[in-house]
Amino acid sequence: MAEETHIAAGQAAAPAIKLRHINKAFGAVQANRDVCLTVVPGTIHGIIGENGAGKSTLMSILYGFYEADSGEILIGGKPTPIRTSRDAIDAGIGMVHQHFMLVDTMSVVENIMLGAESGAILTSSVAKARAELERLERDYNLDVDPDALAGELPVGQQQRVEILKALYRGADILILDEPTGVLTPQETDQLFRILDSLRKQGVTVVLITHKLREIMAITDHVSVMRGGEMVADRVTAATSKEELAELMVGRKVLLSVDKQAPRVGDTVLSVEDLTYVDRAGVARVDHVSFQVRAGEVVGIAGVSGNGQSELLELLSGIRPMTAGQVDVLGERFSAARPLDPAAMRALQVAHVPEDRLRMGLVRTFEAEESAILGYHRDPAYNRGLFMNGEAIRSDCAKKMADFDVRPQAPALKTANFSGGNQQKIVLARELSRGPRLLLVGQPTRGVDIGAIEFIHKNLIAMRDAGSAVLLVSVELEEIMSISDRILVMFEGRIVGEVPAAQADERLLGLMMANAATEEEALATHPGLPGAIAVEPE
Amino acid sequence: MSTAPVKIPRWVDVGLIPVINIALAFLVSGVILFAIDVHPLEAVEIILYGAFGYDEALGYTLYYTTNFVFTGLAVAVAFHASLFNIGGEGQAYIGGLGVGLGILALDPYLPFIVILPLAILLSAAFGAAWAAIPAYLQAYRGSHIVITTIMFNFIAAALMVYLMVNVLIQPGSMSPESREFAEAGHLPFMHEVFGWFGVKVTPSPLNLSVVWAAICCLLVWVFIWHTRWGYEIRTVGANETAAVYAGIDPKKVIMLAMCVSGALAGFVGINEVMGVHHRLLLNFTAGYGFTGIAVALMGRNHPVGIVLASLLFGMLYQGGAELAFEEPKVTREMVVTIQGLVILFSGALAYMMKGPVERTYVRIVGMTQRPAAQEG
Amino acid sequence: MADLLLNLLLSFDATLRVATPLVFCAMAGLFSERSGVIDISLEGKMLAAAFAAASMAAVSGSAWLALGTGILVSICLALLHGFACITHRGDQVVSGVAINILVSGLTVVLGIAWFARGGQTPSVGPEARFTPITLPGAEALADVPVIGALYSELISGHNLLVYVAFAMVPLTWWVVYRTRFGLRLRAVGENPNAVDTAGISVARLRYTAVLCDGVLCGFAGTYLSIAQNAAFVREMTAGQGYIALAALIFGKWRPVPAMLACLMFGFLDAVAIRLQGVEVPVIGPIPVQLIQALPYVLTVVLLAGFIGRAVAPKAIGTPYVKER
Amino acid sequence: AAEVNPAVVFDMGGKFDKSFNEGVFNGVERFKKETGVEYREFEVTNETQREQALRRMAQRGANPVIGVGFAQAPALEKVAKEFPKTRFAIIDAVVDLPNVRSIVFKEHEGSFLVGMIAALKSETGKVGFVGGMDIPLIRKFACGYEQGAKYVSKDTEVVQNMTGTTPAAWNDPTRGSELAKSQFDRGVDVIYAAAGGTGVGVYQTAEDSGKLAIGVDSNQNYLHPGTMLTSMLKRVDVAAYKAFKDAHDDNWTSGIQVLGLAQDGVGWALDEYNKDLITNEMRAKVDQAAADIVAGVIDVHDYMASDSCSY
Ligand SMILES: Nc1ncnc2c1ncn2[C@@H]1O[C@H](COP(=O)(O)OP(=O)(O)OP(=O)(O)O)[C@@H](O)[C@H]1O
Ligand SMILES: Nc1ncnc2c1ncn2[C@@H]1O[C@H](COP(=O)(O)OP(=O)(O)OP(=O)(O)O)[C@@H](O)[C@H]1O
Ligand SMILES: [Mg+2]
Ligand SMILES: [Mg+2]
Repeated sequence: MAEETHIAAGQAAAPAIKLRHINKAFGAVQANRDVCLTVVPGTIHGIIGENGAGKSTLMSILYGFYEADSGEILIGGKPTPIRTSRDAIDAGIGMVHQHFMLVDTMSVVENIMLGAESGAILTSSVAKARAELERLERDYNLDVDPDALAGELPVGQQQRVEILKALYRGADILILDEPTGVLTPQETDQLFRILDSLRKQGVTVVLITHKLREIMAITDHVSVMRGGEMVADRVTAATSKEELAELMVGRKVLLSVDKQAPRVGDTVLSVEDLTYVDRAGVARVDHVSFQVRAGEVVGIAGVSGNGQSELLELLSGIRPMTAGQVDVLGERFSAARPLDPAAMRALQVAHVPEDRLRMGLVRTFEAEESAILGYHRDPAYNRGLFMNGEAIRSDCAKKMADFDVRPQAPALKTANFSGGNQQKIVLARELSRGPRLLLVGQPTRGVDIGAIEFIHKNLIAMRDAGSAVLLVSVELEEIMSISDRILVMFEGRIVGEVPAAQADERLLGLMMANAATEEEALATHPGLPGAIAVEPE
Repeated sequence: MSTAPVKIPRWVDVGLIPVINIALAFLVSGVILFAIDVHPLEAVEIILYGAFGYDEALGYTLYYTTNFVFTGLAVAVAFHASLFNIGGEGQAYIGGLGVGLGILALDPYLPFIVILPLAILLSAAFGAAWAAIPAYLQAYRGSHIVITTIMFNFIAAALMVYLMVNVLIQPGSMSPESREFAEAGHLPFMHEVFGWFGVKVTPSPLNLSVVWAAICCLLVWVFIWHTRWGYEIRTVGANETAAVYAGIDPKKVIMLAMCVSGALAGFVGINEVMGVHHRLLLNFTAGYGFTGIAVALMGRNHPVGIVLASLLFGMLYQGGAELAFEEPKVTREMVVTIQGLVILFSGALAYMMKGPVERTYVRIVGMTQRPAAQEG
Repeated sequence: MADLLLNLLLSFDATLRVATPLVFCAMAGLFSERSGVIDISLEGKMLAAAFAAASMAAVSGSAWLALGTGILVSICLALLHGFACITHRGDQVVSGVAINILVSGLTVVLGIAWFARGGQTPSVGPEARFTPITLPGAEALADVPVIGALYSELISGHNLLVYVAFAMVPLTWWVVYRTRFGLRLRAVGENPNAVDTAGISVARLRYTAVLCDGVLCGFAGTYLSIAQNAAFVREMTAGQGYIALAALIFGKWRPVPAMLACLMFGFLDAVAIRLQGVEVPVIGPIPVQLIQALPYVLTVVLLAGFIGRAVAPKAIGTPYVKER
Repeated sequence: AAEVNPAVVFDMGGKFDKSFNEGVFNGVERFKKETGVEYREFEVTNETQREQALRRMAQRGANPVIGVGFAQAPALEKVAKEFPKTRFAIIDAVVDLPNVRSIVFKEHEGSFLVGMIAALKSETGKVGFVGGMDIPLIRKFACGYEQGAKYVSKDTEVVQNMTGTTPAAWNDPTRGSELAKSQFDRGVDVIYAAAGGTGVGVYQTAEDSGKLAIGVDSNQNYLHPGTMLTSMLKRVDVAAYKAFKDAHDDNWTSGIQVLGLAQDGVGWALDEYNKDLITNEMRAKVDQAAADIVAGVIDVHDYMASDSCSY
């Protein structure tokens, strides 16, 4: 590991973290192979790598969640054996896991106190925790309502709670595993502002992400993993997205999508005054009207929580609409004649749900079973009363080959594929039958850039093949690069439409924040957006 | 999931470890037996011989096994929809009622060939109906299936006592039993069946329903893993949100799963009422419904596992009875105790020996690397 | 009319007696299940404790020693349950079933071996039992119209364990919602990963939970054999463990609602007992079986009618596994 | 004495059921003590084992074989046909075969007498009955008891309760105690329990609340001296003893034996434990009634005769 030394060179202070020759195998899978890593105190250190490269595993080892088979961990120069999370916490390490470690049914304060209570009886601890919370919120402008139930907070807020948890335990090393995967640009900006102030206060941050622009925007150093090994360390300033991408995937990657002008056909989906009022009586989707025509991609931008998710679920028939009407391929649906998922599939409407683990897959099923979810009644998979095992397997194998799912094992448990590959399974299922209308939510969430490139290509291919595509994503970059038209949602209403050609992040950002004037817009958007806005490729 | 460098052959998991567990159970039981100076090894021998040693013994063992297969399958099917059906006892009871009423009404007029399918249908229908109410309440009113099924066990018992004592009892009879069925209402015993083919077998309560149990195992296996309905049941069980996304109506699936479950439990009635007693009577379920829970879970909710677990319990019931018979010092409660220990070691503590055994196996094979962590 | 009122009052009185073991068990189950460990072995632990207490009372003649023994034995079984489900990730339901069966056999075997009365223990005198205690001023107030009657008939005149049982409810509430242990208990039942990553041992926490479970079941059993009765009779729990479990679910795993559910079961039972043999004007005598089924039918109706969906602790029933 | 190899098959309640199984157990134990002849025994745990156990006994050359309880009648009939050489005895039921001795009791007569005693002792004019399960046998007890109570005075009130609907009803002292309490609350001051182990709770509660209780089947007066008013004796012990003894002494007779007051098959217990509770005129009245019953002057209606307790 030549790079290792070249980073350490010049730094007087002992490295905050030093990992020496870490090995970790899960049965046959060598998740980490002889990994070395040096993190300079008070810096933000990025780690990138394909899905399944071993990033989460490495961090789990550092946090004592897994135990390394061999290797050594030094914290602040001292050899520190870390067997349990307790050891890690004592060593001043805090971690924000990819899938949050919060107790949904408990309040924010309770979540933060958990494991760090000051006494056997809570009342005192609560008081102390509140005080401490206020301080932290002041110092790092991390504000959350201490009495809200963790489960009812939006993801961005939940993540802050996780960070607060770490800080509350006096962590001076903070690990974040794919923190931005679930965040909106706005939330990302805020997160980065927080990380920035943490860095200023001397906290060391390790940041795992699939998004190179974030690496470029915020990190000081970056390490690249591939196939369980550490393949490169770079000083961020001295590298480029392209180089990193290549190091990561091991080949050249196109970071931008090239596509011809759409050949638009007739209207496939037409929505009129679609309204959904939730139990609390709030109109989550509020008199929404729009059309999607064959051969075009319509993107829906918006800060998450402004009704896009609900909109998709309404159109796919998962949620019952409250009012309005929807025409899909000549069929008319309304509150009186509600849509239902089965019927929509019959109409060749495909749906890639936002949350693959919650909705798109059954983690305990074999991949091939997950790969027919929703189409299990299809004659192709059935022989009279029985399901046709061979057909299902061969069909799944084909899909895996087409969408380059790794490992290519139809019989493997769904849970044992990395999130990125799980996502590919869902896409393969929904795309490969050439639907007339495709509803897509967050198609590239938590997916590595190699896969992103691939997925985008496929979406464009669908559109060119004459499907109508409705794309919901919080990734403005994604929206802008794939869509032909962009609708912006705010508080359940569609507040504007922009042809993709004229769209840019700032304009969309303003509309998403529903900012009336430039000034107000800037107020909601200061600081970093410029910095992380797409550099012209 | 993750594969170990040293592949642990299946026979270790499915063969060796269970045997070791049962051995442990008998070891502990042995201590108790020893305390009341019964020779442990002889006891084990009596149990094994008494359960499998000769055709009659085997007959009784399989007869019990039949009941456990039915109730075990019942619990398992519900479990695949993540429903905990504790109501097997009541469903079996009512299923038996269905058989009884049907035969009492029809046996003067119809031949066996007609009555048999009707009886099977009735037991299924009654059992399913008794499960359908809790299912409906769970699906549409959100009342917890565990409570309702417990309650329905009690209600079933009350209903049966009422009917037997006030309605179905033969006038002037001391015991609350219906009249004996006519020949047409008897399910042939296996010894009779063998008799037809000129094979001489000692009589035992084992009857044709054991065949039906075998068929049910096959049907359940196909139903759960090879039909779209089974697929839907498993989907709802594993991830309800995903089920909704897939256009599956969890409510309907709950009803389906519970009705199938209840029907299977109801078949106990075929074995007991039509197969053995040839009359309707009280308490013929004798706790088979409850034991079915342990059977299903020990059999990992898979027909093959359930058959094995049922055989184990069948052995304990029949062999245990023989032990109590042969050894005056061994009371029936002693037998119950031994049963408890076996369930404890081969069920609850099933994984206890897995680690050590696999490690030693690996050592024997001569590899030093630790095998994979087992699945939870 | 007046005697109807008295009858009702007396049913309430009976309700308390019948509900007491249910309350103990429901609280016991609450600790275990809130930590994510299903406990259908309430029945078995209660039965074992009943036997142990009765035996100890018979030989030592001390109610307190008996209580201690009952609790001790119940704890041992609780630890066995923990050993199977927590340490060895065994199936929690199977383990529960095993314990229930084991105990129903073993109590009789030992009973016969020790007392040679077919599994029954010698019945013990008042000195070795928890006998009713009249609260101060009960007599004095007895003839004050309403309150007096209520106080002397209903509140006063129960044995100590009844009062303990109902004191356990606020105590449980306080422990679960107001202490560090309670916080961690609620957390581990919902999301053990969160607890683990917070540097707390999931196993230790769950063991503590089943321990509390054991203690409370010990009380329940002791109450059965030497407070409510004066001897142990085989299978004397007669399914109350399961009823308590139902009450716990009915109360959505929360102390006070669970207690109310227990009281409801107790009350329906008491009423059913008093309704036996009464004649309804038109219909005439109601079949006794109908009355006996009444509590269960009513429970189902109530459950379907008024109680919303009960959501179990998320992690319940799943052993905590993490690759190392 | 003839070479005998006696055996007994107890029913589900088990030989310690505080009821007729236990009675039989006591009887055969007495036989063992007196003759020194060992006997085989088995306690059935489910419906199917009855036949299995009886047959197994016969196969092992046991003779005579006692089957306890009406529930064993069908099984015993079957097995007795298979083994015509083996002598069988069945208690509480009639199996009409040349090699079977059927022993049935006039429980209603014994219950009649204890019903009288209860009514005579009661100050409130209300007496209680707690049965195990609502089955004909128990109704037979209840019916006789009621007649006895009413015989003392037309307007004696008889409160009846049944414990449950599952076999657990025979072993539920807690419920027994609650039933007793509820009856005492209703003014009852003497309770007759025919409920096996459940009775334990009834008696205990009677003692705790200073009321009276009446035992059943075997003499249970000793359990709670001063509380146990008396016990309705059903001499299954004698019947079982005689069955073995007759075989042993070579004077076995098959056929139906109906044991009532006349044959001392049923009766009521008077011993040092309850003599203080039974006054002389009570005793006189009861003995008179007993005599009348034997003489046929009083006809005690048998529930089984009409499947109802209307007399
Ligand atoms: N618990 C586990 N059991 C078995 N194998 C595992 C486990 N966790 C990780 N692995 C293996 O280790 C490899 C690395 O996993 P890891 O989660 O570190 O990847 P990653 O870099 O986080 O991927 P992603 O970018 O999708 O998060 C995976 O490909 C997987 O095969
Ligand atoms: N129980 C398990 N058994 C085997 N492998 C597992 C298990 N759990 C996770 N893995 C492996 O761990 C790796 C990461 O799993 P995880 O679900 O964290 O992926 P992910 O981090 O969500 O991926 P992404 O970063 O694309 O979202 C996967 O490659 C998967 O194969
Ligand atoms: Mg990861
Ligand atoms: Mg990941």
